Amino acid sequence: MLGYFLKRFALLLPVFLAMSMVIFAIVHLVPGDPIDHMLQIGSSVERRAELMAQLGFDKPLPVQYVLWLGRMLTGDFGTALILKQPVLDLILQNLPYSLALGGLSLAVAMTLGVATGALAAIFRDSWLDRAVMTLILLGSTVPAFWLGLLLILGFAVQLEWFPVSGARTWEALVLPVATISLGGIALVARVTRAAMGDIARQDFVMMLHAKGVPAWQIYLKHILRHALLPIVTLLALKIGWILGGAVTIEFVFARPGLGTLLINALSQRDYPLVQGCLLMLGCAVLLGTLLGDLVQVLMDPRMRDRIS
Amino acid sequence: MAVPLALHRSLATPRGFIPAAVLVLLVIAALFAPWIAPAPYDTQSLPNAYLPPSAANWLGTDEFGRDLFSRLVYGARISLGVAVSSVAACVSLGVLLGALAGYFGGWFDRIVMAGVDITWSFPEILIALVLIAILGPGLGSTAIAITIGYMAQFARLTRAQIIALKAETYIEATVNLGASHGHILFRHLIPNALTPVLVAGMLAIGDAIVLEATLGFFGLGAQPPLPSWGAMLHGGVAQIYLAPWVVIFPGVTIAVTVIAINLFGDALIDALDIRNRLKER
Amino acid sequence: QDAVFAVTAREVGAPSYNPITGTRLNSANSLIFDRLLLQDADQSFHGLLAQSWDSTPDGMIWTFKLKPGVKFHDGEPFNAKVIDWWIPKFAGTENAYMVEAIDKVEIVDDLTFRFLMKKPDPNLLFNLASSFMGVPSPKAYDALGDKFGVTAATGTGPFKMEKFTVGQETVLVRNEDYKWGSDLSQNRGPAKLKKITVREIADDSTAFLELKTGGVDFLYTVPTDFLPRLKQEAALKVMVIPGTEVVYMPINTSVEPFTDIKLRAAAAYAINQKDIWTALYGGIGKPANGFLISGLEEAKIDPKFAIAYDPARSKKLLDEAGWVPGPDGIRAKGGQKLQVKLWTTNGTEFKRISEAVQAQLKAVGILADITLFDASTINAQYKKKTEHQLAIRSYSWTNADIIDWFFSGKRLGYPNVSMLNDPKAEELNDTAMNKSRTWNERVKNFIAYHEYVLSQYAFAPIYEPANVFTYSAKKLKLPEVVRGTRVTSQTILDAEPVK
Amino acid sequence: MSELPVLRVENLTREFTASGGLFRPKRRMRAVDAVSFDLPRGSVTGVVGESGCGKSTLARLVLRLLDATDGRVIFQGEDLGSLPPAALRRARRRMQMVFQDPYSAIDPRFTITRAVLEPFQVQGLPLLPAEQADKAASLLRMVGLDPALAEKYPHQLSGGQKQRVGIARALALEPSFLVLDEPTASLDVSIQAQIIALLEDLRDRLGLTYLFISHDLGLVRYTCDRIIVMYLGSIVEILPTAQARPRHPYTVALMDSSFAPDPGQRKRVARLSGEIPSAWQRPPGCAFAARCPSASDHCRTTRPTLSADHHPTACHHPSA
Amino acid sequence: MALLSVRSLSVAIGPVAPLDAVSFAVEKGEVHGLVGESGSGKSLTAMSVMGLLPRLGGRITAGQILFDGQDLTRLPERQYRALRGHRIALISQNPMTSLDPIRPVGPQIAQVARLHLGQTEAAARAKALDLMGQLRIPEAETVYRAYPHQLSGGMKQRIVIAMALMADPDLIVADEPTTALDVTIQAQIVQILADLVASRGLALMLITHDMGVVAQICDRVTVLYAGRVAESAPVSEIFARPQHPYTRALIDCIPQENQAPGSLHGIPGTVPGVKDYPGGCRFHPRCAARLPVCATDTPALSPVGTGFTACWNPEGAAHV
Ligand SMILES: Nc1ncnc2c1ncn2[C@@H]1O[C@H](COP(=O)(O)OP(=O)(O)OP(=O)(O)O)[C@@H](O)[C@H]1O
Ligand SMILES: Nc1ncnc2c1ncn2[C@@H]1O[C@H](COP(=O)(O)OP(=O)(O)OP(=O)(O)O)[C@@H](O)[C@H]1O
Ligand SMILES: [Mg+2]
Ligand SMILES: [Mg+2]
Repeated sequence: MLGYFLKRFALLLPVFLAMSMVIFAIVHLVPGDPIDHMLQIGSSVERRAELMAQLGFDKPLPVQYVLWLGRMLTGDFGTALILKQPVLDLILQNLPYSLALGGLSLAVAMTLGVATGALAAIFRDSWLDRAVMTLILLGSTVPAFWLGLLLILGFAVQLEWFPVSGARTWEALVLPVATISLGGIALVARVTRAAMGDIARQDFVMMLHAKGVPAWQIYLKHILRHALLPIVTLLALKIGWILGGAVTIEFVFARPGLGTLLINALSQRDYPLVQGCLLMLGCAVLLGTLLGDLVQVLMDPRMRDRIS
Repeated sequence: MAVPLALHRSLATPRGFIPAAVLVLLVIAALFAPWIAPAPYDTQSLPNAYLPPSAANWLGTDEFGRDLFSRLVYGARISLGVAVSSVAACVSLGVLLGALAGYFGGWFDRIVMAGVDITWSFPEILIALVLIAILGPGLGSTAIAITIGYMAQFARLTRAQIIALKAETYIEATVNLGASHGHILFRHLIPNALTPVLVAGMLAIGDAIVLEATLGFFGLGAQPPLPSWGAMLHGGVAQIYLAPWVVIFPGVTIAVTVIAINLFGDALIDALDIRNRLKER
Repeated sequence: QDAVFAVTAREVGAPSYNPITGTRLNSANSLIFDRLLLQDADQSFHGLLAQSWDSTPDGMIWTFKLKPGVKFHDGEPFNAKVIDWWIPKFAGTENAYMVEAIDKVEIVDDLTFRFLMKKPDPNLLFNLASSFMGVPSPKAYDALGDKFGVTAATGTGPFKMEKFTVGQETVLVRNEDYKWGSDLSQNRGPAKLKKITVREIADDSTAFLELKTGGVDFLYTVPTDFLPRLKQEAALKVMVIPGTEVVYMPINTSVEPFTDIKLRAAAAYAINQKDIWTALYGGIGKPANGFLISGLEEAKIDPKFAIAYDPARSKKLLDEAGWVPGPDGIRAKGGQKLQVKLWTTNGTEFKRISEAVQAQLKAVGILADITLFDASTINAQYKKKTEHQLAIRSYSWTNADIIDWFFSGKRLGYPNVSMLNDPKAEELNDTAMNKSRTWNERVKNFIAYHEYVLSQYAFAPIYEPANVFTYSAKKLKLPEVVRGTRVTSQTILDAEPVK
Repeated sequence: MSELPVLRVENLTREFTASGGLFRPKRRMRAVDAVSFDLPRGSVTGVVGESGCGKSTLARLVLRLLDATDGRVIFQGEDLGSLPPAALRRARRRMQMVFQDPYSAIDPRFTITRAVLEPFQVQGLPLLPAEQADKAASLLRMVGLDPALAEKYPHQLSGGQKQRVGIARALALEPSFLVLDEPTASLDVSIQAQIIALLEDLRDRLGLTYLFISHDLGLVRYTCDRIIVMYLGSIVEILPTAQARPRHPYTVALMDSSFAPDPGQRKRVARLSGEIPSAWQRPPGCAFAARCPSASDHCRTTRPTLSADHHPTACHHPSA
Repeated sequence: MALLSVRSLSVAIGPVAPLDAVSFAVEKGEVHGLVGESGSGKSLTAMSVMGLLPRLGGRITAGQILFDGQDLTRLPERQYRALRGHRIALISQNPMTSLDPIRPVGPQIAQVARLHLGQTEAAARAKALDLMGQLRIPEAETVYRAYPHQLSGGMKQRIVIAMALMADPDLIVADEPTTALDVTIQAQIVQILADLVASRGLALMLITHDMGVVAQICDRVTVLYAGRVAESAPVSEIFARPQHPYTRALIDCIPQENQAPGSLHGIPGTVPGVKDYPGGCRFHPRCAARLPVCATDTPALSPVGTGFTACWNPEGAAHV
């Protein structure tokens, strides 16, 4: 088992290298450069060249890449050009906000999504199912930023129940989490409903009925357990969403977070910060795939045997 | 098989007919915008900014006093146009990549799928934002961003179909007749794989509209004075409190369109009975 | 006793509170650091850390007397030695040019020092009153190095920085020892507010909604299109003070068709400054007719050079230049459509003005395509490609030397977006920048330069915003008249919590 | 045997590998292990064995739908393994296969006409538009189908009809050799009998040579002249005639396991102990040793080879 | 009084009526074979008896299912559930898929005793292990903890059988319990079932399409065709003197030992789908002994000899 994970981990290395190259390249494909942002009205051409040299932008790209990767691997993400702080500090400063928003949304999406999806699957074709399906439809079609705006208008501006923006109190989490969760609930509920529907049609379920197991037990103890497998795998794979996918919502609610950090860094051409953020998200994505595998192996004995 | 038949069947129920009617209306609006819209989309009247809905301006006016209804009608042209064309590009590329990867397998497959998996696990919006930072804002960049953002799912879906179909006996039977790779790929595999991919593509148009709107909302999509629905939201959001209609109507239009696409797609999936084959999506 | 302030838009994301090296500082900076001088709205100077000052008639020696008993937040004394340490720190920084005319600092006594100048600098007092001239504590500054202004910021101001999270918020607590306020404030002693949290909210409308719903008590800048609405809100109080910004449309004189001065003029006269002022800005601020803010003496040009909306003249000029309107209203000449690129920065405000300008240009027959760039890309694009034709931009500066910055032939592309480069302009520039000996001479020379630039239609003036700020009258009470060029410590010292 | 065999298979072997990965060696298994036999012209040779013993793999190897790991297939004097792709594709006209699963043997998007005419298209023998309908009709009639079905789609046909279409397709190019891989396994008994009758009839009329694969010993004994019995990838016995008495204990067990449709002939099943071993972990000696009632220690260590007599058997202790 | 007596059972699934007036009776201690080709309604009959029809979206439209004197068609679901797995147990067609793939097999067996007999986990486990021993599952302790995919098909089918026996049922419904297995394994399972009936005195309703298996272990046989009973009779009668032409034809489709080449014909035509059932006797389009009345009127199931037949021309069977 451990060997398997070491191996999976080793297999991620080339992917990681490829990804790091893409990230490095992307940043250098972006037109415009950060020096312009650092120069003040009244500065000279020499000053510009001096800054370029100081930041190493005068070296050939491959050399810059190797130097950069070397530094990354030793944990040195460099210093943000514009914000003048260590990239790692900035990421760590913003990470808790992303984790809070992402983690909470994930928890809500998971619990409510599984619950509604399961209800819909159990009471297939009833009014309950139709209600859940409508929720799923709305959750997966209404643009999240627009929903966020409507929630602000209703709950923050009109009712004044929650703050309009920011991340100063826990109340500020409610609306963004609600916005993201609706999509998440829809996704999880859809997968749950479909998976449970599929599993319910399998022979072994009929066999459970034939054994006289009560229907509720079949649904909750047997079918749901099977359905959790694709759900959890899906969520693990989509871990990039949890950390980076909330950009729009962070923007709408003016919340700090990795997404906001990345967007600002992108628009300011803050190379080290963009690279740091992307690499961070990329690693999260890779770890997500690893986590997905882990979950599969933990939950599915067939997978467990295939690897040993 | 028999796609026209399935189309017919899905239109026979209200579940399929109503969304289809909505979509037809939207397409008509897009095609005949100049005849339908009461005003050009770019005629400003600064003194008439932010008028609430009235008989003269059915849906009110925006910050430059432009008629919101007219802009929504023209917006259909842009939003649907961008979504449809980028999804078309993305389906073609995805199908080609996925089919080749699935058919030939080996290293090519592994490399393609690694790329596909990585783009698949990043949020499309992030991919799009990074791409637009490279390409600069605009409709073209938006289309490219949508194409790249969603290509992974079609490559995956096609590949899965092709791999499943490859195991079908009729493929082996055709090989046994002495058929070439080209014959097998283009006469048998791709045509048979296409139905679910096309339906997924149709559903992806909904996603593409939302992504376009999101980019527009960030101010990165259609550039002024072009009225894509997302771009209209971008302009209006500052006024959400003063003039909520500027935000609400484009949003509702987007939502209704996407819902219609999803409902119709759903009806089609059922009529074609391909829900299982779409799972890979 | 606690209040939440908010800064928006361009003030968001200032990376540090280091006045010496910083290129962007937000409004909270003035609450932490005091400067030697403050400038009032009438352009007069008032001592803050300096008690009095004086210069020799040739402008080569300036003598300053400092206020006694001033201490930094860390307890260190503020005296002439600090100035001797402080001025050389600017060497090699982006802000060096502000003190570049100073040869050296001479300590006369503990509270008296002299600036010995390399050359006379009529701009010295103006520079010393700028926000980059806040004086940091030498001990803290040297101890923290790069981190000064990020992890801690120690000045002599009425508030101490407790916590700073870049892009999010700064928590300030009252400096209980403060007693050296300027004569621009009623209250010279410790501030009346105990704690101020300065939030950074990128989006104007969000900030406004925060103010309206009580998430924020004081807003440094308010988007003017909210003003009509704001005036109806009894709980909110709006204050307007003269601004320091000008929005204008540079016209690239080096690219067809604008190599033809008639077309430049036509484009310039097509802009309806009044409509933009009233419709987009709710009548706050002023329509602009020249390049400089109207408070400056150099702005007082001969009216015949002023550029104001004149569609008839615009159309006539276009006709004369041979561009005739086509069926769609767009002009053409020799089969070529009059279609030009209009560049601007990706921000709500610029986008809105650009759209309005686009429509106004279309009204005279010029088709303008808008391209939006990130703030960071656009300057590089101006410089690299120089293929832009029109642009919408703005600057914020309170000195006439800004004409040199944006129109000097030495800086083509960017900042000289207009690509204005002719011998006459260069000569006028040199005279204004280097050959002025006194303030009055400098004013005269700059007026001439300013008029010439206008006569070349190198740009079209659009709008001169005012500084508007708002606060919740339920939470705060501020003096009825705000002194100074913007809301800085002098106003906040007088701010009182409402019980 | 004076005449040259239609097909000669020599030492045919096919290995499959399971990816091992970084820290594990690749695992290998021989799905077909050193199989040799001849097929005389006009003969029907049966191949029986349990699921997974390599019957289909053998069929694919014989037709070179799979590449052999080792060994040769000589078809009408040509070594298929050494043919360049183009020549191999041409050679396919002469050897065809009927597949186990008629339900997926026709592209669902093709009409029956298109399906039975596809061989001509693929082989670059396009028919004139005028000939097409006739050709399709005659092919359908040959396999006993109503030509009225020509414009139907596969899903409109029953399993038996589909299998007939499959046979028509295989015969379109007038091959001389047909591999039948469990052609009736997924059909109802009443239909199975029809198809078997059709195949018998076609062989007689067209002089075809069959390699008939099945797991149903009863059926094989009815249809075939000669029976190859496979176990775990290798031939354990070749019964020279359908009625020959089995010598290998595995063949004996197979026969014991099929029940005659006659309540008078009930039998007590001599229970085979143990499980079919996995080809991934082939035991060293005789593969059948673990289940064999008469296995000795010798059997467990040494692999028996196929005897070279007229009734080849790979057993250390064959029954007389 | 028969243990299970199905009387004129008709079933509808949505718009189709796949079962029409099916009647037969299973005595205590008897193996009752239910034969017929694919789609004839065997599984639906089994599901009806198990009370699982609603799970398939079907419902009983007419008739009774008397089990031990009780009409199951009127039984509330709660009581039916208590019956299922307890007094009536099911062995399903495909052992590969009828076990929960992510649970060890042992607890899946034990679950039955815990549900119906209220046994503790330990007691249920002991009982399961005991049963596994009786079914000659080697290393029962290890198998108990194994997951389904780790076991061979034959082993899994034994696990399913153990599951069915766990609560000592009176009736076992076995739906093609050997179809998915290899011949040698199939023979073992058939033997096990036969031994169980003999030793425990329970009744077995054995669904199969294999006349060989029927001949081997059944006491009585009911032949279904297209959702109707064609014939129901003791096994010896069925084979010796089939009354229905279909029964006769079905037996003739299986090649017998020493059957002459070319003598196998099958039954002409195809098995109709539910939607295409013809009027009158449903077999008449394929029947060699049909009379004009066969096409118009449905023959009733009536006693002929020692069994029942639904045929207008029972003697015709003899002359086919
Ligand atoms: N492409 C492949 N890759 C790996 N293993 C394979 C492949 N094809 C077949 N096998 C393995 O080779 C063995 C023989 O398979 P084959 O299909 O030839 O058996 P068979 O005798 O035809 O069985 P059946 O009666 O079930 O059709 C099996 O264990 C199978 O799993
Ligand atoms: N869920 C269902 N919905 C619709 N029709 C069904 C359903 N299940 C079975 N049928 C139809 O009912 C008829 C009888 O089916 P059943 O499964 O009982 O046949 P069977 O005799 O068990 O066949 P097999 O030998 O293939 O298992 C078939 O024609 C089938 O198409
Ligand atoms: Mg096979
Ligand atoms: Mg069945």
